[in-house]
Amino acid sequence: MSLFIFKRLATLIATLIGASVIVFLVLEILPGNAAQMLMGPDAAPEAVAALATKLGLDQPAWTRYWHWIAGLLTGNLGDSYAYSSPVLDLILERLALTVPLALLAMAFTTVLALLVGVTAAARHNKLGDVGLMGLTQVGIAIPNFWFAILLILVFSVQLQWFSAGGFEGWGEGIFAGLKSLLLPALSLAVVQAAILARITRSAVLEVMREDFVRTARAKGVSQRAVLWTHVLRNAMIPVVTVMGMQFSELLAGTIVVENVFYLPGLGRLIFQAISNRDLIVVRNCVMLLAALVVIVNFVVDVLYAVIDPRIKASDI
Amino acid sequence: MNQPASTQPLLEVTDLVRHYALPREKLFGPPPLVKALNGVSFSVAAGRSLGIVGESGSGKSTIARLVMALDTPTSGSVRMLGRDLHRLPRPELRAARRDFQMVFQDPYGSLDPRQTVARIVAEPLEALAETSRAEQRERASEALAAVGLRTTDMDKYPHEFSGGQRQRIAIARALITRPKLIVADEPVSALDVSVQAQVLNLMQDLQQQFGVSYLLISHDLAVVNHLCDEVCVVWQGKIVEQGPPGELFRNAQHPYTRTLLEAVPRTPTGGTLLAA
Amino acid sequence: MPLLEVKDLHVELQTQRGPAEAVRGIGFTLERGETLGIVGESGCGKSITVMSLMGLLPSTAKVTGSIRFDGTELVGRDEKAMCQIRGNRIGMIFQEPMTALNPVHTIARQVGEPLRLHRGLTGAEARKEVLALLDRVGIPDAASRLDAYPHQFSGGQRQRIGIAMALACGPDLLIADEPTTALDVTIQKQILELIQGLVAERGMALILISHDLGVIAQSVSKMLVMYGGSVVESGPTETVFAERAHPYTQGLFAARPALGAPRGIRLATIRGSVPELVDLPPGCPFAGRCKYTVDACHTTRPPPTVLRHEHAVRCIRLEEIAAEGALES
Amino acid sequence: MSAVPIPSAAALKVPGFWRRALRHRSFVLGGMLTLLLLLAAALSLVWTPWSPYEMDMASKLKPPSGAHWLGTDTFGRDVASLLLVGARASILVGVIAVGIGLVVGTALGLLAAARRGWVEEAIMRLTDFSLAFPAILSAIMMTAVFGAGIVNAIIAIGIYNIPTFARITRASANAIWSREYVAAARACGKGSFAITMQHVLPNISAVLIVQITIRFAIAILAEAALSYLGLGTQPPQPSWGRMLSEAQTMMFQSPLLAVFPGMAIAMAVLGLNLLGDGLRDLLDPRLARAR
Amino acid sequence: AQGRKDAIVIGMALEPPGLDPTAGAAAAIAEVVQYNILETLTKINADGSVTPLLAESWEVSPDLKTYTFKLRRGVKYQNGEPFNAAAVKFAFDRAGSEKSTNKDKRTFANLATQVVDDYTVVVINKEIDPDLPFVLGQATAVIVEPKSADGNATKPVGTGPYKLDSWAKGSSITLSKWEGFRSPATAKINKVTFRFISDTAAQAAALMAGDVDVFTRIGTRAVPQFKMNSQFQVILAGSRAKTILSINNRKKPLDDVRVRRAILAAIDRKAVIEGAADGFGVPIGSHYVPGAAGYVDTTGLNPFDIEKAKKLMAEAGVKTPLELTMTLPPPPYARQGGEVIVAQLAKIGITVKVQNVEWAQWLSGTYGNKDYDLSIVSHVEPFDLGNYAKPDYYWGYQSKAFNALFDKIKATANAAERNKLLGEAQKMLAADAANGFLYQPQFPTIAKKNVKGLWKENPIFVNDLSALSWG
Ligand SMILES: Nc1ncnc2c1ncn2[C@@H]1O[C@H](COP(=O)(O)OP(=O)(O)OP(=O)(O)O)[C@@H](O)[C@H]1O
Ligand SMILES: Nc1ncnc2c1ncn2[C@@H]1O[C@H](COP(=O)(O)OP(=O)(O)OP(=O)(O)O)[C@@H](O)[C@H]1O
Ligand SMILES: [Mg+2]
Ligand SMILES: [Mg+2]
Repeated sequence: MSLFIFKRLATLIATLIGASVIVFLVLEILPGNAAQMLMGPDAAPEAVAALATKLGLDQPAWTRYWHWIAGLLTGNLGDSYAYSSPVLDLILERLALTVPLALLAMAFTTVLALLVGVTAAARHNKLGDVGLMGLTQVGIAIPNFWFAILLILVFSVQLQWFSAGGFEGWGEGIFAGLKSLLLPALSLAVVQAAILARITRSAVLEVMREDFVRTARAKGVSQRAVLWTHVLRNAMIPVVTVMGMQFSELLAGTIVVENVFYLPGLGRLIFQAISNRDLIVVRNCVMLLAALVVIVNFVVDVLYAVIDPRIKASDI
Repeated sequence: MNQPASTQPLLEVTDLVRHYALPREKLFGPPPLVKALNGVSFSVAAGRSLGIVGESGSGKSTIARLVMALDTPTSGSVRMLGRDLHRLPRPELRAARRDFQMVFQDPYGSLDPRQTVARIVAEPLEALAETSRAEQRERASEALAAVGLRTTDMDKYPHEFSGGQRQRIAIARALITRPKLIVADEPVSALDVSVQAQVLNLMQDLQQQFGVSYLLISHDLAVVNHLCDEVCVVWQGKIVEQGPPGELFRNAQHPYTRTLLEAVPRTPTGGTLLAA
Repeated sequence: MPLLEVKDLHVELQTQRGPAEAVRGIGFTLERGETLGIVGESGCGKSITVMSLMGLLPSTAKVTGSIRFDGTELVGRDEKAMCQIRGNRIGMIFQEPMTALNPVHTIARQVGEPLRLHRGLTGAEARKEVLALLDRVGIPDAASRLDAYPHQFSGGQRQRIGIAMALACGPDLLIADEPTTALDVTIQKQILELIQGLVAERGMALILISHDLGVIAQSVSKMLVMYGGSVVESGPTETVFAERAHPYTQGLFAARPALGAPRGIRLATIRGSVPELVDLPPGCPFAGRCKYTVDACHTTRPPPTVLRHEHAVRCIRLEEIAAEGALES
Repeated sequence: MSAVPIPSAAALKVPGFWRRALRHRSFVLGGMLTLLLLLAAALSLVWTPWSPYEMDMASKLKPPSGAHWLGTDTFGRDVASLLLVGARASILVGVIAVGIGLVVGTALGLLAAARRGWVEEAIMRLTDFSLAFPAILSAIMMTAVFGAGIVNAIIAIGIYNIPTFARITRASANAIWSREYVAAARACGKGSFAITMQHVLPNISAVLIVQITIRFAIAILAEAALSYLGLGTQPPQPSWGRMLSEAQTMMFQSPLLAVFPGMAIAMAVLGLNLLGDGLRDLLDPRLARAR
Repeated sequence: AQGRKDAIVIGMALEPPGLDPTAGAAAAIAEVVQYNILETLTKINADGSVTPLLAESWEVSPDLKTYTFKLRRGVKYQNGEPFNAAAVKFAFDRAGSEKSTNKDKRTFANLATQVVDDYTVVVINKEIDPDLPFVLGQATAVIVEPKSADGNATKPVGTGPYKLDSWAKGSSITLSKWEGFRSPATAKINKVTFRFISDTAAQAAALMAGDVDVFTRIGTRAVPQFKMNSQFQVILAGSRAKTILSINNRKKPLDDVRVRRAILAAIDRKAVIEGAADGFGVPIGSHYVPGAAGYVDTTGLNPFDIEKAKKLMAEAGVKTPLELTMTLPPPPYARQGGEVIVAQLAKIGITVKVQNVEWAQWLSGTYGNKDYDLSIVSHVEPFDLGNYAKPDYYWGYQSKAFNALFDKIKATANAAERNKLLGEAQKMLAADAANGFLYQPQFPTIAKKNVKGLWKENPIFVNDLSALSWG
């Protein structure tokens, strides 16, 4: 186990170092800078120059890189150029929305996908299967920003059950927070659920051919119970693999949905920070995403071991 | 090519050891080892066949992989016509492979389902890259004929054949380079008795016809008895007993060999089933 | 009343090439405590026959005829009713111990499952029962291994677990579908002895499928030889072994290499190969592969001829065969 | 090394491929839909009912009618014509973006499976790493550096497809590498490259085909999302994605505007999926006899 | 969403980056803080007039160079510090200092501020600017409190009727009524929340779902559905903004006035307004808008006339198709307007390649490096004719005649005379076709029917919260 953790840690560090260099270099060649963005076209050039000096933009690249890394190592992520407040606070605030949002979306995805996938597999090649798979086909073809507006139209504007967007923070209570994340999570989940349902279906079909399924039925376990207790867990390995990829996709792919529901999430922060050339925020966010992806991979690997006792954590 | 001295054995295996390292459990500890083979030596003279029997996990397949140079030994050597296979440079090893081929256990798994029989059978020739396409096809058709299949079968796919026919295809593939040695790892254990009989007969015929030697691996004593001049009994990575099959089975010395013999179910009647 | 009475059982399967009759008119009876062996070439319908007893055929399969188990008719019963019988009154052991167990559930859970289902035991009660069962089938130190997973056991041990599972509810009938094909001879011996011991001890009836004639000879009192979906020869084991009346039975026996036989002799083979189920001929399924084939063989299915001791053979040319056999010897 | 014949070509030579194909229901249906899409794109090169660039503010947001079969958009352009021309860009995005992912990702995955050890580890960590940059993010960065436009959008989406294909390829290829026929090929003296091309690749093609169809759909949608952020196709070039994102702002007034491009995408995706399913079956010699 | 007559939610498209208008140029900063938290000496009203705010009154010397401000007494900052002449001097000196990051740094660098007594300051301008009282009413001229000035970006401290309550970054800013305000009764609403929603469809949805009460400068696409809705009021506020097709006068063949005129003649402004702003705009013929002092209608100088445009192109000897690039910043008016203009220019044989860019790229590439042919941008500065006199400005217009005229305007103190000169300047720009002058945008504000006190015109972009009330 210790070896396993050591390996993961090494991966994490290597990933972060790689990410830091790439991100820094890519952002270096972006045209425009924060001072110019903050001051706008009508500003006096002297004022722009003064701001650039103040933000430290006039220093050579390697000095800035070094400052950034040194800051990271000491836990100081620096101050956002645009918001002039600590980047760490900004990111933490956004994570408090994005992580629950992604988790909720993932939960919807999983529940929907498993229900649809298993049901379709149970009715393999029958009408129910064909219908459900047709539905997933449509699900894959729906863009999430479009679906999001549709949800708002129905649930917020017509029925007025939910607010059309926004997020008041967790201070208002868990329930209120979850309520405002419900529609966004749903619109994020639909496409992913459609993809995952297809994968679940084929994984379940595959497992259903295994001998132990016949054994279970020979014990008198009903077909439905076999599906949910014996088959599903064995089919989870490919499903979890895809879920891992989807989660990292969701984490940062929320930009569009956050835009439609005007949620203060990480995706929108990155998008805004890039367009404002608030590079210090971008860099740190990307590092965070890279770290999160490694962590999600770790979780997936642990899940493998949880799902399948044959896989020991030590040989992942 | 230089003519091997007549005294030289076709295959000579000396002190073969193979340990597998399992994934490390601790960060700074030695990885746990599986001692699959612990010093195995034997030799096969040209034209003679050797059987290897033993229980599951005793290291039989490991021997086969090492002899085929599909895996490298921890120590020890495999000499084919006097040359140490594991020391040969890659191109020479490739060229040397014409002399030894392999037949696998699973007639369903050892043929690529997406290739035609012609391509499968010609694969060793293709790997040697000395012959033209047309020539390969020609030779493949000859090899198929030798194992009793038709030329019209060449453009079919493996799934269109029964288990016994597939094993024939696998044998045709092994024969196409006219090898001196065929390593067969449990070639009939996945087959039905009646099909098994066909394949065993075929192997026997080919031995008489082309003078190939077999290194036959099986856990079925009767199969080995049927085909081999000599038998090794492997137990926990070592050869515990060796000799001509008739003698060995009549007069087993090692306790494991005796257990093995005792466990064979006997049929109650005489006649053709049991030797007089 | 016999425990199991199968009459004129037909099974039609939907294959990709159309409907195929995999089992065509099988019948036999089995009393409590009796043992029956089934032999035959791969694909001749052995497994399909026993699966139809369990009601485990694919839903597209059409079963006709009659299966009376302890007086009740099983053909046409609904899934729910079959669930009550499966694992409770009929237990089954499968061929591959490596794959027949669910790799992600503990053995306590798997062996205990029929107990919880059919006897309504709680988890703790089931565990106690499971422990006793595992002890009985000879899992060493069973108490400490209840929560182990299948992969932590050897092949032989897994097969023992499979047996424990089939026996959990004390079934009246035990079906073993090639229980030792995947095992070593030494382990095969242990498993067969175990099954025989249990059958004797509990008075269960046993159906044992194998293509190893040695196994059949040692384990069962009567046997069926199947070919192409029908029984070509049946009777008490000794009689069948001694007489080998049907040409297919003869071919099967001759094909087996014998331990200790002199080297160099050729094995007898049956020419041709097993016909595809979809294009089985209307007559004797073995017609064409059999050297005694005459035109009549191709047209009608031979009726069973009963010889001595309930020994029945489906062949119209028994006399010619017997004559030739006499000539040869 | 000997010349490597193209495996799929060999598979296509299965006698009566087309005869079988024409009897395969989902292949025919999928093929028809896909062909329709291609024809629409081709037709738009020579003919559209109206010019897709012709604006007519006086008749903007008209519902479908005899003159404008599918109505007009916010600039008074003919929606049907836009859909026809938009097919070109959407096909381009799908084909190239998936192509990039397929070629590079599959190559990496095959390499990882063939080499194992540290090469595999390095490739897999690299894919982890690139997954940390989701398509939209890399697209934003790319377009910021090189300018917005369809080419950069395609490349960004393509890059994002690489790790996905790499992972799936590696997982399936590893399974193939443990098959006995691969051991047999090695015993014949075949090198890793030949085995990869002749045995591994053809045998994982089914998995790849399924993945291609899913990724194609995702690529078209990713272009839509990028257009929504202003990073996709540039005006006046229409694409389904851009039409959708335009329509999104009009969802309250003219919901129909979003329905047509949405349906076009759904049809294309459906067609491709069916075609993929069919192709998978047809290329598998084991199923060749069955239908 | 109901029963709260003391709170209001205002929607805005963009979130301000920081809340210090002296350190950033984003309009959103002023929209939140100006007149609400931070105050200026003068106040610009909806009709464009300038009235006292922190200054009670002021006097101007005849040479228009010396301004004497009498300050309001009894004013306190929200941190308890007193407001006085020293604070004014500090604020103006700071804005003009070396380290200043004030957008209007140049203006303040020209000012010398002298404290006469606690409540009198004298401001001496090195240049003549009759508009100085207007300028001093803009957000860059807020009178900050010396001790807290550097923290204004996150915790603004001012003299206004509201104070910052909380800022949920990326989502909303909440202001609450400051009880210590000099006349507590002024503000009627206790709590004001600014919500930031950039997606147009989401803006409309938020209004319909009742999440916001007022949406200022809402995306024009969202408006039509509210026009017929009796629960909402739609206010179309004029502005001093000029949306133009910037033409790079340096580039060949755009340096030829005939080509520029041809471009202008090819543009149907009505269609552009329809496409870019859904009809919410007034055509302009020069860089000046109706409502501003000295405006003259110049839309007739370069009317829409395809034939004339083609003739001009031919006269100029331009080979068609002429390939030009058009660099478009992110706002919808630019992207959509660009699409319309591309289609219109195609008719006279100009093939335009569109390049969508971010603001940062636009600033560095188009504005900074002047690397562009055409662009569409809205110039929101109220009075910025002077940019045409800057030789290095991004559109590269150079005219000695105009420079001389503009110098004259700057030196003219008499209003009538000045207006006449302004009229000439407008005509000169129109005749030179210095840029493609398109329209003066009208900014729609949508509010619940019973919201009172919204500005009908937008000379500057502010939300004067103390004027708001629920009717
Ligand atoms: N790659 C490997 N890594 C670790 N252990 C291995 C590996 N290959 C084989 N072993 C182990 O080496 C031992 C010998 O294996 P081998 O396959 O040679 O047995 P075998 O005699 O062929 O058995 P069987 O009759 O079941 O085929 C076994 O204990 C096996 O688990
Ligand atoms: N689900 C199914 N659908 C179609 N055909 C089937 C199905 N299951 C089995 N068959 C066919 O039915 C025939 C009988 O199968 P069965 O499994 O009973 O053979 P078996 O005698 O048990 O053979 P083995 O010794 O190989 O287990 C075979 O030809 C098989 O191909
Ligand atoms: Mg082996
Ligand atoms: Mg069977």
